[in-house]
This record gives sequence, C-alpha cells and structure tokens, in this order.
Amino acid sequence: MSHPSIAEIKIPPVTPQTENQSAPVARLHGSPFTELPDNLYIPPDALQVILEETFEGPLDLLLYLIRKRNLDIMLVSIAEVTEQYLEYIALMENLKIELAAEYLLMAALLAEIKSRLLLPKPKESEGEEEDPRAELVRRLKEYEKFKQAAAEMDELPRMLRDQFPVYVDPDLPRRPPKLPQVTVEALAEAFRQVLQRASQLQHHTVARERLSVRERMSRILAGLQENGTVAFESLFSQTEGRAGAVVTFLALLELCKEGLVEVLQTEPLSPLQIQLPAG
Amino acid sequence: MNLKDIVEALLFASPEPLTLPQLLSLVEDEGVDRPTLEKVLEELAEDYQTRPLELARVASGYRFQVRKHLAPWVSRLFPEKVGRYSRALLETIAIIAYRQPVTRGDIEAIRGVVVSSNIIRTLQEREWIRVVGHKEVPGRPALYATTKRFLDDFNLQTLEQLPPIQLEQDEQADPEFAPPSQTTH
Amino acid sequence: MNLKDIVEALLFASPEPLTLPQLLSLVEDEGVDRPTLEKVLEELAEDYQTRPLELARVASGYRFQVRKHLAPWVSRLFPEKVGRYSRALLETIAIIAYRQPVTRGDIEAIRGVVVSSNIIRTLQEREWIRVVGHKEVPGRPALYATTKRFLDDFNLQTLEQLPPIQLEQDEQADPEFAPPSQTTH
Repeated sequence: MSHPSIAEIKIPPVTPQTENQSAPVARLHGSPFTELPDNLYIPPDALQVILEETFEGPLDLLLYLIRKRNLDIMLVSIAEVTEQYLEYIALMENLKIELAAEYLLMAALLAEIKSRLLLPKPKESEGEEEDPRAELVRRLKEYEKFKQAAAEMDELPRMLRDQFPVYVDPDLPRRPPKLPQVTVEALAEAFRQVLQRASQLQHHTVARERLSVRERMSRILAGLQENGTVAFESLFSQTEGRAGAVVTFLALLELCKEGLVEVLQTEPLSPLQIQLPAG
Repeated sequence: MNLKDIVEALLFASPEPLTLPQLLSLVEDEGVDRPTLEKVLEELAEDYQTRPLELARVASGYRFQVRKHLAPWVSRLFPEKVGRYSRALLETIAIIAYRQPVTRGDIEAIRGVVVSSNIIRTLQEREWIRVVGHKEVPGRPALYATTKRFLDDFNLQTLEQLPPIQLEQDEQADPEFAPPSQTTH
Repeated sequence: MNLKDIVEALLFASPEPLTLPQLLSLVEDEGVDRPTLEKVLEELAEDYQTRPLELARVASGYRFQVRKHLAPWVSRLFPEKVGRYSRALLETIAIIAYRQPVTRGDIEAIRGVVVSSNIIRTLQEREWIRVVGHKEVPGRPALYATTKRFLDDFNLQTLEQLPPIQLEQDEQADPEFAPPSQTTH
C-alpha cells in the first residue's frame, strides 16, 4: 500500500449541505505536520497511544470524527470524515508510526469509496448499484449500537462492583462424614482381580494361603504388641481343639520364618517365650 | 416454627440463589404452598427495604445482597477484585449478550477489530459466556452465548431486561435490535 | 453514612469472620475509634436478638450465623455426600484382609503399583486396619492387619468367613487345614 499517495488524492469536497464548518482543514500536500486536523488536538507522537488506547478500532475513530463534528451518520458527512481519517493515517505513515492493520484496512476501504464516488455514475444502473458509502454507514450504525449498549451495560449494578453477596455461616453441628459401605463380595472380587492380574503378570501362581493362619499371625502379633512377651502355651486354647492348635502353630512357624517373632528359651526345657524381635 | 424465619435463614445460608421451586421443596414438610411462599418473600423484601441488605431476584433465584450504596466500604474487603472492565471487553460481552449465539468472527465484524483471546478467556473464566455450539462453516468456529451467571452478576432475571439498544438519531427502536427473547440456557 | 449499616454490610459481605482490628481498619476513614465500634457491635447483636440470624463472636472474629433452632431446615441445603472408594483402596484393603499381616511393600508387590499414603490413612481412620508390628528388614516397615471393626463393618465373625477366592486357572480350593502353600513373593 502506498498511503501518502492515497492521501494526496485531491478530492473536491462533496457539497456539504448540512456542514456547519468550512472545508477540510489540513492540506496534507503542503505542510502535513504543522496543520493538524482541528478536531483533534493531539501531538503527533501521541497519536499512536490515542489510537490504541482511546479508540476501540477504526470504526470507533470514525464515529469519533463524525460526533466531533456534531453530525449524524449521514451519507453526506462520510466524504468529509473519510478525508480526515485518511489524513490521520497518512500522518501516522509519515511519522513511521506502526498502525494496527485494521486502521490501514479501513483507510484502503475509505480510499476506495472516495475513488468510486469520483467516477461518473451511468444513469441506467444508478438504482441497482449500491452506494459504496451505504455499507460503511450500516457498519458504523451497527457498531455504535453496541458501543452504546456496552456503556449502558456498564451502568447496570454489578456483582462485586456495586453489590456484594452475603456470607452467613449455617452453623450446623458437625456431622461425621458419611462413609461408603463396601460389601464383602466387592472385597473378594477386588482381591480376585488383584490375584488374577498378579498371576498374569508374574507367570506363576500366587497361591492362596490359609486365611485362618494369616489371621492367627495378625492376632499373635497384636497380642505381642500389647503384652510384650507371651508364653508359648498361652497362644493355644483348649476350646479351639486340634485344628485350632494346628493353625496357631503354623502361624507361629510362618512368623518365625518371616522374622516377625522370636522364640526364646532361657534354659533347656523351660517354657518357650514368644516376643517381638528386639528393635 | 415461623415460616418467614425459615425462608430468611435458608436464603442467607445458601451459597447460591434459591429458586421458588427449590425453596418450596425445602419447606415442603411445613405444608407450604406456592402463594404462601411468594407472600413471605414479598414480606421479606419489604422488611429489608430500610436495611443495608436487599432481597434481590435474579436469573437463578432469590438472594440477599449488600446494597449498592455500601460498595465503597464493602469493596475494601476484596481489593484484588476490581470490577473494572475495559471497553473492549464490555463491547464484546454486549455483542454476545444481544446477538447470541455469535462467533468470534461475528464480533470482529461488528467491532472492526480483532477480538483478543484474553477477552474471551476472561469472559469464560468469569462464567459470563460459554460455547453453545459450533457454526457449520469452514473451521467450525465456536458459538458463544451468555450464561445464567452473567444475568445473576448483572442483576437480571432474563435477557429481556437488558437495556434496550437505542440510538439518538433512530426515531424508533429497530425491532431487529431488541434483545433476544429467550432466557439463557 | 450510618456506621452500623457499614459494619453490618461488612460482616455480611465478608466470607470469613472479621476481627475488631480488621473492622477498625475498614472504617478508619470514618474516624471511628475502638469503643465506638464495640458499641456498634453490641447494638447489632441486640438488634438481631429476635431474628433468625445472630451476630456471633467466634475464635476468628465476628460473623453472622444462622440460629441453632433453624438447623433442621438449613441442613437440607447441604445434603450429605456419600463418597465412593477407589478401586485402589478396595484392592488394598482386600490384600490386607486376605494376606495379613502385610507391609506396604507386600501390597505394592502384589498390585504392581505404589500404594498411596492417603489410602493407608483412610483405612486407618476408618479403623479397618492397624499396625500390628514391624517387619525385621531394613527400614522396619509397618505390618498391617485388619481390625475387629473391619469384621463388624463387613458383617463377619472371623476372617475365615471371607469368600474364598477362585482364580480361573485354579481347579479347586485347598483343603481346610493343609499346610500353607508356598507364597511366591
């Protein structure tokens, strides 16, 4: 794009009937830097900041230019505003200030509108061909609606800015957490799956052990924790019968094998003592 | 037990606004019917007329809230949450609110500038907008719409309560620009 | 501006109780001193005497709370959530039940994955397992076994009532009092 040339196009002002001001002020061709458009008193080096922070884009800037002149968004004012807009863009270009692409795009659009307006219109097609300005006006009106809506929405009372939620402690008695219940079947199934997985993983059978033996092992260990040392005989109970004694004995053997208990005999033939290994 | 006390306590203790049906189900043991409950709510709103709190009705139901004129003091409790938003964000949420469902492209067409991802993210984090679908065009862009939370935060019950869009030079409102009539989903 | 209104609004809007110094700093612009603020708090507490809420002074400061007698209704807002035990937890308690006493290492060897401390803690808090000793290997790891509570909760009198495990490739279960088969780990 060659903007200076676009801006340099000299366009005769389009009969400004409702115009309450005189013709465009800035003559870019001669002294563009001294004669700023008189609607905006902005030092040139502040223009970029203004464009980026004050205006929400080219439509916003165009709207500003229109409003500044106290004009309606009317077809007649578009040419005027277009000129001023292009002057700004040219100014920015000359100052080598980087502009957002949208501003340049709008400049191109405006330049196109201008050039099309210059072309003589064939009488025949006048009705059919849309005025190139109409679309821009439509967009400007559309944008202005939402710009205004945004401003009005900002006026609405808003949570955490104007109003605030209330927090009141329910002060409920603390309830013990409700724990999920598990069935014994679920437990068995979980174990079966673990074993299944383990056996598949390890390529050998993880054999089942006598539960009763494992349980007795736990019970013996628990007893030792409470009482320290216990007598070997005290681990056996008459009421359990032979089977019970076997279980206890197997549990003891297993515990010894795993180094979980120590069996002591202070002297030959004296009673056996069972105790936890000395830590 | 005093029904008004129960309703008042429920509204204060609830972390979220309560709808009429929710309130009804919470007091159903008392054999309360809807008109009775509505009357109690009216009375409550009346009782709070002169208080620093007010009973408000928003999209998700009834809630107590601190009145606006106390914001200067109350906002000190939340120094990090400054309720200021950029014009770009406000314009974006306005377009989504009035024109939903819209794509980012739609918003950009109206605003004439690119919509930053930051703005969309902020609006989503705020739970003011959400993706309600995808437009069946190349790239299947997301379609954004406002949420119930958006209405709640702007003290609205429905989108129809949004300020009507009017322009100085428009003699009469363009019917096209009435806010969409459906309440947010 | 009415100081009582401001203090009331602050107490309602704060998610946490507010202490006297906090309240003082929030209204210091009003030139309020401590005795004045204390008096306002007293008055507020008085005002709420007949209301469903009360101004309470708890360890961390002042807060509004629902009066005790409304708990039956308010508690409905917070239904109890029944959690679900994870598969990892179920497998862990199953291994402890069938293989006790076991160390964490034993469980990990069988499950093939690390046992999280959370699971062990949950099982201990639930009083389903306890430490019955320490294995005499480096690090002396704790040996876990099930408790009486575990049997009670599963409606068992003894561990032997746990369902026998039938592995697919096992043709038959071991006879009751046969010597323990060699474990492979």
